[in-house]
Amino acid sequence: MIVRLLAEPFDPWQTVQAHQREHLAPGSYGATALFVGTMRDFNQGDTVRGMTLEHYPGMTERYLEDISRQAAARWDILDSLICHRVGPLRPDDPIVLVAVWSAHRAAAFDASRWLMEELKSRAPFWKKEVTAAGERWVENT
Amino acid sequence: MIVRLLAEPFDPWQTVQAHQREHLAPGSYGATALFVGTMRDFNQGDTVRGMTLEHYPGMTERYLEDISRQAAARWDILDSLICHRVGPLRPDDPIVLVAVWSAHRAAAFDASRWLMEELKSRAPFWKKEVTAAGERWVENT
Amino acid sequence: MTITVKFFASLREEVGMADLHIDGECAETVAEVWQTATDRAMPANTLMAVNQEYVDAGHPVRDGDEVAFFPPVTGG
Amino acid sequence: MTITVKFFASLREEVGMADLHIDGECAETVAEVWQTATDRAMPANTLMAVNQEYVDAGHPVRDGDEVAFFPPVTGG
Repeated sequence: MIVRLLAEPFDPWQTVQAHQREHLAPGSYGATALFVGTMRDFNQGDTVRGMTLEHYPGMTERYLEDISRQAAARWDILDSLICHRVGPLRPDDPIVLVAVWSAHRAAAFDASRWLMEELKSRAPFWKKEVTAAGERWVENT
Repeated sequence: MIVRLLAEPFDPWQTVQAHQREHLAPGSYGATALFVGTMRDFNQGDTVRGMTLEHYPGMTERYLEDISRQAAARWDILDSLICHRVGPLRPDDPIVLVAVWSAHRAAAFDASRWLMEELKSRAPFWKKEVTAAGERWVENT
Repeated sequence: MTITVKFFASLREEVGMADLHIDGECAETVAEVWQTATDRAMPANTLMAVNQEYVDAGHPVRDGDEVAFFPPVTGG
Repeated sequence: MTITVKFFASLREEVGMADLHIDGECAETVAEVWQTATDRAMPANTLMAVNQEYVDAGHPVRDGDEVAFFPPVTGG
């Protein structure tokens, strides 16, 4: 059960592969459900050139660790991984990775989606986009 | 929208990465939802040494292409990828990969899960396990 | 013309045949294809396809069709 | 002892401060921390945390607490 905030671009596929090799026993998991959120170059009708992700250092980690523990208590899962970018991003950069490993698929699907919904609604991150018209805070939709 | 049956072991993370690079425009997708099914070394109380995946050549591809088209019609997704092993497998070998790309997360989550449930319930694949007691067909649970 | 009949997985082992051909005159429905091709009762959970599309036992068959019988699937 | 007050994102820009300290005697609730720290009304959708846990505006505060105000979150 690992939570990481990353100040630099990361490769979600290499990250998952490395985590799996390091933390999961071969043959123990039958299901891996994964979500990757990626920065789009288009939002609310405008071309987006870049983005800055602000967060609340300390509370962010606590919150993500808290929901990871809740997921492990609620579903029969073997492990989870949450990685989230902070700082400046460019279009096509991965923003978030949520991965869940379990013996059977239902727990992995349910837990990964629940983690993403909790993260989107309550984890203290804020996006500021750069468009041709200047900077703007992204509204929660 | 691609469907592949694979007779040899494959790396799901490299496969997704390569597909994304080849088929998705950078900056166009905000969400990637992925499921990987992996062969476990334990099932129904027994250690499993190996497995053979039989399928119905022709119908399998048709069925998987059909559900891929249905998913694309039902959800606002940009692309999907289904890879499935056939033939002999060993514990820890990936069996299936389902990936869906979309602008926003709900469509990717919904479509990937629906594809997996359809695949599990109707795609003409059959698993035969090798245990210490011999070979046995896996029962649909 | 003939009808091609295929069996898969545990059903293939039970009937002892992977595929065979029967005379198109001998069967008007999928259920009749089973009766013509095998000497046993069809297991209750058998799945059936004509030309690689799922059908019910009452589905009509025609000369040249490919008819398949198989147990519940276990992929993924 | 003092209370540490933090503002994030658009709220940080609106109040013009990232963080400050107020006298622990000046506020008994999170709402009173806001009143002491700023000269404006709290936006309706403001989220609040005490010691990095979500709370409501009526939550009591004590000397040494870290109190944070921020807009709806937009991560992920």
